[in-house]
Amino acid sequence: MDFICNFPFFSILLSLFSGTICSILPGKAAKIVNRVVIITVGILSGILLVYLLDSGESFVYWMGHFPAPWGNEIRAGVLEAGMALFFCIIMYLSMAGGAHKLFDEVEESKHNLYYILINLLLSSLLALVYTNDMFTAYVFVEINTISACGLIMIRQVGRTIEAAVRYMIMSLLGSGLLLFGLCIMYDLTGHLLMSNIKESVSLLIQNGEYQIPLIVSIALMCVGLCIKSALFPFHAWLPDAYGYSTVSSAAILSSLVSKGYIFLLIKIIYRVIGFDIFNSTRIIDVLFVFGLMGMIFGSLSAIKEGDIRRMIAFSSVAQIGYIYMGFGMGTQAGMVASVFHILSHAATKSLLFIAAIGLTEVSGGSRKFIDLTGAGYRNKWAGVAFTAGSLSMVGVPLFSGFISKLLFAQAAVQVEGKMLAALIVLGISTVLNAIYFMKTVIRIYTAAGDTPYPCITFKDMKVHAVVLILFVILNVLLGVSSQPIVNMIEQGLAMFA
Amino acid sequence: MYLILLPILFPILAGFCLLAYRKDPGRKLLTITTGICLVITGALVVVALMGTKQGLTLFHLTKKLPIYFNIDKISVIFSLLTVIVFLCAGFFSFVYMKHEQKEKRYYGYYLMAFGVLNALCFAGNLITFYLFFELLTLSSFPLVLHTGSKEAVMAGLKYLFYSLCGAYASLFGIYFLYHNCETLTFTAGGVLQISPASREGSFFLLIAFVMILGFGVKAGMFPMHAWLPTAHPAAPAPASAVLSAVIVKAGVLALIRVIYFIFGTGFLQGSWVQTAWLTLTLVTIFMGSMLAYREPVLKKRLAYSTVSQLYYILFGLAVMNEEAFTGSLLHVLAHGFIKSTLFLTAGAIIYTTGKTRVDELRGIGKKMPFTMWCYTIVSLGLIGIPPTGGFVSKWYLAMGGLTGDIGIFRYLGAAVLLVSALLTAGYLLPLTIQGFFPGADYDDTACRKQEPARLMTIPILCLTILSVLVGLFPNIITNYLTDFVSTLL
Amino acid sequence: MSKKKSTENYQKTFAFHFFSWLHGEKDPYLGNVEMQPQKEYETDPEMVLRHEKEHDAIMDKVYDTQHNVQLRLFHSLYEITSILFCLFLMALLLVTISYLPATGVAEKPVNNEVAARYIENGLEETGAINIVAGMILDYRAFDTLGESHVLFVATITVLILLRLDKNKKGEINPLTKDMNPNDRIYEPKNDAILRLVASFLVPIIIIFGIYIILNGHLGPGGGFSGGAVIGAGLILYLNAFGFEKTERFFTEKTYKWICFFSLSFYCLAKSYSFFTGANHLHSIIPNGTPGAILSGGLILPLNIAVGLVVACTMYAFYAMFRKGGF
Amino acid sequence: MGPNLFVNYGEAVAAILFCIGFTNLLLQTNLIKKIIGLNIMDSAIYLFLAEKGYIAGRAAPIVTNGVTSAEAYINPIPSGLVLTGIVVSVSVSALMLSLTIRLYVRYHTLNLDEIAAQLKKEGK
Amino acid sequence: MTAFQMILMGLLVICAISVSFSRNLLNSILIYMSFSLVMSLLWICLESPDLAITEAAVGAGITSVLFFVTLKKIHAINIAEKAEEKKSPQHEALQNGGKNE
Repeated sequence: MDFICNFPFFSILLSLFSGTICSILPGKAAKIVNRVVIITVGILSGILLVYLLDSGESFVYWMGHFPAPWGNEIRAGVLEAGMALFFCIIMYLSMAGGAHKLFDEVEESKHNLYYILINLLLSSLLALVYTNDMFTAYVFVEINTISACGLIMIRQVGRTIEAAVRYMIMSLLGSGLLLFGLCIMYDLTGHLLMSNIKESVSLLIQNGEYQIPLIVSIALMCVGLCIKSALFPFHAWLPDAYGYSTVSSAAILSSLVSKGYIFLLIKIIYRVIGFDIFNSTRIIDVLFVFGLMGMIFGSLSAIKEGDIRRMIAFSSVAQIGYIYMGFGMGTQAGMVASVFHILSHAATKSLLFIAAIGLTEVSGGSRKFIDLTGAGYRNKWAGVAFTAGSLSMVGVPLFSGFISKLLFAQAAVQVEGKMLAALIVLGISTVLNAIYFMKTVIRIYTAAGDTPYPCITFKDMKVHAVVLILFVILNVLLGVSSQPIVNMIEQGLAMFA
Repeated sequence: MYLILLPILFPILAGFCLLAYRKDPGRKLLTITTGICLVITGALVVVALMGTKQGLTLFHLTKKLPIYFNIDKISVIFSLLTVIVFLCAGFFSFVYMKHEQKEKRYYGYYLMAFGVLNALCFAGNLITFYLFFELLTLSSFPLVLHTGSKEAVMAGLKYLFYSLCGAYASLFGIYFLYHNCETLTFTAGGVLQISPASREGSFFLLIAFVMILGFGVKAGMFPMHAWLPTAHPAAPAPASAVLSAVIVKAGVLALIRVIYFIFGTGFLQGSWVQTAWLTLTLVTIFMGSMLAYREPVLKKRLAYSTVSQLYYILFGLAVMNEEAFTGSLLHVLAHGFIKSTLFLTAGAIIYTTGKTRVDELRGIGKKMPFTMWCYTIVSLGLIGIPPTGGFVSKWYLAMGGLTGDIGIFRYLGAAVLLVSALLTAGYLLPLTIQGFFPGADYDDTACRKQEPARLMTIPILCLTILSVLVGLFPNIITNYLTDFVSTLL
Repeated sequence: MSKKKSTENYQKTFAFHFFSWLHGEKDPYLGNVEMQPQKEYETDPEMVLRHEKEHDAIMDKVYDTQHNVQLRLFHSLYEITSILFCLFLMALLLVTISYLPATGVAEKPVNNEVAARYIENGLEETGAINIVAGMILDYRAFDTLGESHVLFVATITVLILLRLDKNKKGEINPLTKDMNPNDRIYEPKNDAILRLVASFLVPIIIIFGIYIILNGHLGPGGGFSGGAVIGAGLILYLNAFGFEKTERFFTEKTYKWICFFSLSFYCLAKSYSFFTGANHLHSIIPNGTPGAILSGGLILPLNIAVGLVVACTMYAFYAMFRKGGF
Repeated sequence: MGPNLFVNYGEAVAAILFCIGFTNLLLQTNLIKKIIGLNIMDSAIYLFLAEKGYIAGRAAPIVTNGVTSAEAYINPIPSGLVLTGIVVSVSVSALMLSLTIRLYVRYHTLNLDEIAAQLKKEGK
Repeated sequence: MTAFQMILMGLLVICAISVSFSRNLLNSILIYMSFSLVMSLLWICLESPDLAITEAAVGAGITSVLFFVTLKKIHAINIAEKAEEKKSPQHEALQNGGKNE
């Protein structure tokens, strides 16, 4: 076994261990540790990705001295390594972009705690990405939930605490359902390891045994993860949580945390249940319908919203709807589109959150649209970046959003029964997106007359501006050279099977 | 080979630099820079047109979707029109914009729109076209809301939403075409290999109709024309000139590309889509003229006139035979020159007198005889009196309509064209008549000559001459097009 | 010739202290035992009034169902849907359960080769008599590593929420200033009965906890349960003797370092084991003789580490809840 | 209905408890009760899991007298999973309780609806 | 053993339901505590002594203590009495969790 195969294990352990280390460090040192860890993990994942693309085969890694099904295992393929790399990039950029606003209302002695949470969040995301064992997945889902809750309430104003409570309640409902589904699955198959469960499940399907419990178990797991990733009817906690937490938290939460759960769901679909078996159930139709509803209602709520951060948060609801719609199509193309949308949405949404903070900063800290008038002139970089993000969301070519919409449409065209519904809702949702994002862009570029707020130049916000530029570049990169990425996703999904 | 990119990238970059430049450069420097940029761009377009032999694939968005540029005869005609109108209106605006705020922003977006339009003309496949179609909307809508007044912002928003919705409707079609066609490169005669009689074919007829409606929004098609009459009066005059002479033509170009180069006329000929489209065009022509006739505000009247005149062009396209198509292209040129002249004269009048309503402009011919003469000449052209540009194009259109295989529309079309020509006379000439013959009670002594600055009159003159030239020597253009048109049908 | 000391002098002698302690009159550290009656929780009456007013206004608004039809509809809709959903869920689960393999019998998918191997080879491969301990700390150690970090991250969030920190100027952060730092002032201090019971019980509890931890690989128990027992003992001690006593040996620093070292040890030890396992290297850690206290490879040290973390964490939770610090 | 409902009465009780906890979590407006509901829900799942591992007539999975036959002991896996699960649920309850304290200090109520109304009034 | 198990399970259900309907928060916590104790008895019946010890130490011990501290912190013990005094239907509804508002 090559030494590189150790890299996923190193990434997880490194980020876990750095969390422990941060607990004895002061805030500044913890920050450095955090950055170094994210970069290191990113580099490790990058090397791993190259290695896997080169070898063309996924591998499993024993966590201990015992092979599966006795010991724990993690597994790395192209998609996993790519996701890990991407998560690191987004996380680093989000942290750097929000760094200057990070500790507005946090006591200095608690700064290192924030980095502990970030490190543990990273490790749990990595574990969710790499895991090959259902129960490990559950444990790390819990770490993910709790640290996400910490990220929400670190600001400790009433709103964030209330949001954190709502988030926790919904998340715990989701965890409960997930665990229950898991238990039923364990009862039916006698395994916890993904590959073994899959074998047993296909055997059960062949023999026609335990059909009802099997379906119920799949459904419970799906519903659990849907709740945790804020699919439409379960999205009530989301706007407050994303809207009032510190900006880095909001960016990370919207682009990574919910995506981690969605990625786990993809993994479950492919590695636990089997893609064809999953598609033969009615669950995909339910996911499809809720996805469509999410696309519409999320956008409608965003239009009604008068607060820029909450608007972006509601837009996340719509975008998550897109992803589930892709699942619901039940084809390989739909899945590819969804995975691509995970990437594109993560890149865009964190860009929007970080640009939005730049805009509110020059508007006296207010997030109401009325105060944002002309903010695009006062903070040019944030204005341009927000516009770029909006264009990507709206689906203008050259940006990542266009490609994902194109992929969705392409996937929808191949599915007989769902084609029209998907395309029409896609169209409506795009127009609604255009309405609220363009409204915002126009608002920030409407001349405000004389405002008391000062302009901000590049010098005042070097890091912020550079991060914004990097985000825009990432977005354009996803939009322009999507082919290799789509190929990679296809290859990765093929490795899943 | 990369020559083709120059006229696209140069103005966009120049405009971007202008916008990003922090300090106020001063009016003189600004106008000179912009002027130089405009001239260079014009020259670059000509160079690109002369020097380009083959298409250029820039990069691939996805496997089947390259960003691809190519030049054919349609591109030549549209890009020449763009260059001329943009140069003339640009120079006109150097004076006109004196009384507006934030000139730098205006010129920046103006240059960007110029570059995007060039790209639109050179686009070699549907996705490239769509990309720049969206960008055109985005870069031209700051021009509409330039003044920043409440009406202007509302008009800008209206423009934006109509255009975006239209573009998404067409994107809807692109999704299907992408799936069912081997390529989306513009190919004379179409790329869709489906018979309209099949089950899929009937579905694609629907798609074609949706795309026609979608792109038709930009061209002001009747149910979705509402943005035009609000956007034009709100925008500064040179901006309305380019808007109605060139930017709405992007919609026409889109329809030409979609119908003749993607679906192919064979697919649509005789289908219900053609019938519906013809009905829509005729209704629009008539409605536009009627609305213009009843409209008191000059620029709004001209905007309604644009709606109606554009549908002459679309009527020609919908008929789908050689004469009508040639007539359409001729009318694109003629209307481009004429309508930009009209808007520029309207701008000159507003600039000197500050009056916008037709009934306030009694005796304007005495004050600004030169401007009004140009106005009169091009008005005659728009009405279609020989030997002006409008006459030839309308002749071709009528001939095409009469010989076309379109059933009842054969006669209906000709009749509507005639009636609409009358209405055109009815809404354009009153200004001339009142302007030159204010009536006995008009106090001649009170008025003095108020001709605008040289930089305003010269562009108007140039455009007037060009519009006349189109009428005098249409053969150059028709000869140039003959071979090409026959490959299309 | 003995000189009788004056009463004042006598009170300074060791004998006086000794006898008075013996008679239970005096605490050698804190002085006389005092029983304060438990006071009502006192607050600023104006504030109470204001809160009540606000509360009433809100109640009127929130529960004004006569006038707020939308709200009423929403509430009833929400309740009905939730109840229906739960009933549906229950029915679904019951139906599912009726199709599941029967409980209590050996022939079902769960009892497959995995469970068999854990039982049959567990002793040999892990060296632990308690198969469950062997399983969670050796076969499936990655889960357990994650689990201890769940506890860790929960402590971190509790710290963020409840720790009352002072900034450089010594002021309490305005965000947390509403919190009542110490609610023990209204409680009976130095309660003799409690102290007596505690001084008996605490050592026993803690020794029992240590036993559970150390015996984790030999019998029921392990780091977590033992740690929780020790934590409970510490909490009892705190309740009996107050923060002043516990702060002598247990401050936040102690907690931080104990946690750090235990978790680091856990992390590194398991990393070593994972790494050698995955790369098929030989692990130098011996399994020992099954049944001996020093056996089971890494299980015993890991249990101790977990036990320390859990004990400290439980105590930390309590201390945080009580006064926002140690 | 399948054949095993009454054989699996333990699981059935677990399901009922799960639903009771779930309902509490959804419907109780008082946060403390919500948290209790949450704990009940978790316990129900653990009960379910433990029932899965139970085999009548076999001993707890602690090797006694050196007997290492698979027929002698119950399945140890569910016990291990439940052990992990209990830790998770303690952590979560501690977190929720501390959130409750903070919310109460800030809003002087435990009712989420009221808090929402206060937030609306604050208009932030 | 089965009969005993069944009784224990019945107790569990009763505890769970009465937690939901009890009017006083202190009562519900006490009931929850007994729920945990019953649970830990049940673990012993199910041959899982590890779980029994853990559940007893954690569920009936630590978690309940944390609940009590929370109650003390939020003065809920006093509030419950106050609500008894007031007896206004609205407040009553609030106290028992807004079940019937």
